Amino acid sequence: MSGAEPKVTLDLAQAHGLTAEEYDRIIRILGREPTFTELGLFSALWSEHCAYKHSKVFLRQLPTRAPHVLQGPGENAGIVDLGDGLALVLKMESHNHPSFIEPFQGAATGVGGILRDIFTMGARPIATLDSLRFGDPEDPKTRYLLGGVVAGISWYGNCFGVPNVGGEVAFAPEYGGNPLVNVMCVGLVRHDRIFRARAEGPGNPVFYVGAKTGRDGIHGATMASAVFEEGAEERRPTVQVGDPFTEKLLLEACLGALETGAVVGIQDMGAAGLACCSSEMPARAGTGMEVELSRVPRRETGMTPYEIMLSESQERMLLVVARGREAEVREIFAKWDLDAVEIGRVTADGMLRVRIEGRLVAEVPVRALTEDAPVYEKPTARPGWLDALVAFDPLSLPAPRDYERALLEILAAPTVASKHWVYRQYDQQVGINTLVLPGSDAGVLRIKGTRKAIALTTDGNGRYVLLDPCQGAALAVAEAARNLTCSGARPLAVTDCLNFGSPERPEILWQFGEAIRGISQACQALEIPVVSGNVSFYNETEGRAILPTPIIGMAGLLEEAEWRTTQWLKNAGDRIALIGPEAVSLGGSEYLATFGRRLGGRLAPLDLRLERDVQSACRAAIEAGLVASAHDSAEGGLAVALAEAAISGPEELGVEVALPSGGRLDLVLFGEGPSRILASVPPAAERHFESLMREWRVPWRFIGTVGGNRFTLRVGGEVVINVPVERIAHAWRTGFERYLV
Amino acid sequence: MRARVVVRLKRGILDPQGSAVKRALEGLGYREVRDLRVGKLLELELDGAASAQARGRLEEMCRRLLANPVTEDFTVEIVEEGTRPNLP
Amino acid sequence: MRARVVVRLKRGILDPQGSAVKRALEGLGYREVRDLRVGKLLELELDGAASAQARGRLEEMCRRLLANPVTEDFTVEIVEEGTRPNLP
Amino acid sequence: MKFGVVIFPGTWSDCDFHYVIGEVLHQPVRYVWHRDTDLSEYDCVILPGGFSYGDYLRAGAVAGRSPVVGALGDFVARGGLVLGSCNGFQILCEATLLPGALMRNECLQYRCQSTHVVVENAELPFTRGLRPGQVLKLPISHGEGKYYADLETLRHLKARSQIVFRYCTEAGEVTKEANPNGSVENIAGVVNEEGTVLGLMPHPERAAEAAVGGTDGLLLFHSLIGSLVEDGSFLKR
Ligand SMILES: Nc1ncnc2c1ncn2[C@@H]1O[C@H](COP(=O)(O)OP(=O)(O)O)[C@@H](O)[C@H]1O
Ligand SMILES: [Mg+2]
Repeated sequence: MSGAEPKVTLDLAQAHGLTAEEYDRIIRILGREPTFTELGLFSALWSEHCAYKHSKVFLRQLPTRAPHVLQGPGENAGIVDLGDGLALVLKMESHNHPSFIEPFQGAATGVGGILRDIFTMGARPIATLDSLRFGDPEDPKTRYLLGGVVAGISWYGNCFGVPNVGGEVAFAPEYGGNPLVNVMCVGLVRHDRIFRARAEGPGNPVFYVGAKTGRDGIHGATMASAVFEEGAEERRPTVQVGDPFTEKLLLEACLGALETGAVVGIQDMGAAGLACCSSEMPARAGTGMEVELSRVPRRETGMTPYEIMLSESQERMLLVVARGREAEVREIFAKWDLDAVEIGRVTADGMLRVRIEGRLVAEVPVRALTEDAPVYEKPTARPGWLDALVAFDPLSLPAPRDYERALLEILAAPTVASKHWVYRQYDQQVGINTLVLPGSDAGVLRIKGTRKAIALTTDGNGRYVLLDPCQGAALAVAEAARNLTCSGARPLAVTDCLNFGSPERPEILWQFGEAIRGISQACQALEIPVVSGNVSFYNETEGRAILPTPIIGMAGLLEEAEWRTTQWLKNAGDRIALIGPEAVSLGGSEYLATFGRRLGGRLAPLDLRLERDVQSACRAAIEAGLVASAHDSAEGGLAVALAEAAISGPEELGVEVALPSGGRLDLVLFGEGPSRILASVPPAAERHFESLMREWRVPWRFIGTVGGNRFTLRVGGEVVINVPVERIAHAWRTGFERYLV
Repeated sequence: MRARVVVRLKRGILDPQGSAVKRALEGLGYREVRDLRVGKLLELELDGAASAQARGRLEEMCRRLLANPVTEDFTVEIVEEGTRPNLP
Repeated sequence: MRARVVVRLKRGILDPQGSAVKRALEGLGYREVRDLRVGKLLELELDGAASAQARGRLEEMCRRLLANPVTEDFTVEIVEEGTRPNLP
Repeated sequence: MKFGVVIFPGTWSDCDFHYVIGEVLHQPVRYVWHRDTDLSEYDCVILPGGFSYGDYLRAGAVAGRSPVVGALGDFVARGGLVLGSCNGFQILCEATLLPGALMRNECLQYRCQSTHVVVENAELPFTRGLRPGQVLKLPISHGEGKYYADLETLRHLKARSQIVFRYCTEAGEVTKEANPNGSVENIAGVVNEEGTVLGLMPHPERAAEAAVGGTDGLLLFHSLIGSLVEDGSFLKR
């Protein structure tokens, strides 16, 4: 069947990352040896990245249904109803490995990929968020990676024209050889304009649109599923280069084409490129597809069928068009100076047939590449080292002598300090919807033409997940929901990005399974469905895995945009309330990492029912207009949360706070625990606020007052911190940048 | 001593800037442009005289900083004092 | 026919990128760099043979698009078919 | 007053200008495609922000040679007004409809932030609703916004009051710290000799509603609309 292509052998299959069993299975499916092109198809589509072969059995546990879910997992992105005939499309993706190899282009093309996932659904992207993890900030390599990643995200998003409204940046030595670059995107679509990646209607023509195909990233999908070894930098020539300008044209042209009604199905050519599209689209529709590769627009000469099928050149899409309406689609792409070429058609027989110059080079059942890809239930094992790690008592370390200095240092720790250096490089306002810019608990965008707004956040804490994968992952869900709540929003849906080490190691797979269990529990308790997500395995270098890092992206709805609330204090004289339980711990805390340079201990307990009630109470107070600010207490504990509330707004405000004594001072000040919210309440609303909290039966108390220009904290009647606010503001503002000069 | 470093995108690597400029030239009526790629030219003034060692150090600078080995190739040219530069 | 266009910042115009690269080189220990400026190199593949007319058209392209006369100077070099390029 | 908002491939503030003019100011507004050259129906043409043609080569370079920009000279000669913001300013300079050039930010990074600008010339149709010395809070979002002009040109600009906005502190002081991109003499916006083509790096359309970025940007639009009503002769064609 094939021409001058290499003969396929077991060795060659193994070099493509397939196991001997998998290779046997291919031969059984085909009833013969695969051609070289077919081997490429199987190796790409059966890779971890595309087939989810190690994670599928776990992902089934996630709660994905709710009345407002219009599209759950299984498409390019999830969709939830916003009312008023509008829907929100959301999805998060990782680009960890490419960003390590080439931080600028790796991160940039990560943004490009997630944007396409959103606009293939027919939605216009309205916001992105980026969740980043890097190694030791003192390491020059970290500086290089961070600078490149942020510049890449900035370049692609700004040029394309989508605002960035949030994200996170955290540092831990475990990410040194494997940074994380997760980007979330949301888009807005009318219900009657939702599109899906299905190749319906045998006989319909298949169109290739967008940029030309080169040899970019031919081993990308396989690379993302391979552990890094020393010398990984050698793999560099596979790097993809982004072109946000072409992506912007592709957006306008695709949305224009979808508007005509002439398009039946659409999918972006992301990981595994044309191979992935030409098998997944017919598989979802129960059809088949034929493509003629000589028609594919190419920018390099001499490309083989294997290369054309597997190329990961960016800014390309595959469209299935209603027969007879080709001209309408062609005209729109011509207007935007883009290629739109008919390269094949939908068939009825469930086969993918690939030809070049009429010569058949691959003939495979589409189901074999997709639904029938291998799924593994591999062994899991709780790591033996975990007990000792959890048994560590942070209070066995000496307490600091000077708590003022301790606060200043922790505020200047790069994970806690202001990330202004990062997001001032991102456009945050294009579209003029951004009501709350980066720098508060969540980004908030209005929905024009309605009274509504949406709030968006990403959260995750690898330290917590290492110490207790189930609770740590549940905490990420709880914190994301709390961030939305503090902004005045009711959580609507989750998109996740699950970053772990190699699933072939039982203890990593155990972490993964536990994390899924935790996400499921929290999502069930808080009634938030998971509508899309992504798994990124093999995040390790030389056998050392990253901290297990499930990132939770969450979107919430504000029925009234006016409910939006920011984290910073507003008026002198307001009372400061702490809503939520007392229990905190230094286990896995920022304090322990900063001062003890340790990771260990036990997490404070998470009571999901209490979490739900605290959030409901907070939202009720916000919706009743009783609250001037609300802020989640997270990394760094109560002292840091108070400081952030005092200094992160346009105006610095002093506070006087008195806390009851509750064990060692460092525990009271810097201990971390779930379900805690700081709210500031104007005097006139005090009584109403009190009765509302009683109604919701949540633990709460007033702990202080806003005013003056000093940050004063008493514990058990004794003054433990008393510094001018501008000093803490300075530490927090300059903490991040000092690593970057 | 003066030196020039040319940094070019590797063959096969997408050059969106080059393609855009080519299209713009076409739009202005310059249809004779068959291909266009954009690179960087760094012109350096160095202490000391030209020498084999100087070239070695320049190449090292390129490998360590001036060129991105993932996407770019580089060439180093030393412009001897007093000679007419090769580059117009 | 092949041609090269070099676009440089005019003398006297500050080149922050050049200064940043120079500082970075110093940071890596290359203290011999006394001055560094960054320019653009456009490499074109043109239809037809080299001719006086081709040079004229290239200069026109520079004036009309490739260089900004407020901030930039340009030079055009034609690489005759078969000859060794001047630029390394 | 009828506005036209130009769309180049890669423009992204087009919808924002369209929204503010149509939905906030309730003025007639239409999109103008970059290949259109008939501008006769408009009183004011807006060149919005974005990355026209990816801003490859230089910001605004390719768009500066497009058909619609080629038609602006006539449009202005017949009494039309042109407002270029951000990429629009870059395009106007590239097209030599405005003097000077916009170069890469001195910090070599993109900047999206709030800035203050002080009004230097309040006699233009764009600014006649403002006071000289008035401070406006307007956001910027650009990577190539450093205004450059040689000494001769600067002298010229000053002699004819063509410098319209300078970056300043909240209190109106023109300081180095208040300059977000290294622009010469903190210049944020300039106008042509006739006072009919204005370019500025800030985004007035992002400061047109209290909920998003304040309302100082609106003052520019009000000036424009007001100047047509009070002084039709200025725009008479
Ligand atoms: N962790 C997860 N949770 C929920 N859904 C997931 C998860 N990982 C993947 N999915 C879903 O599986 C489908 C395939 O995902 P993926 O292969 O990442 O898509 P893409 O082709 O865009 O890379 C998507 O619909 C995605 O939403
Ligand atoms: Mg994926």
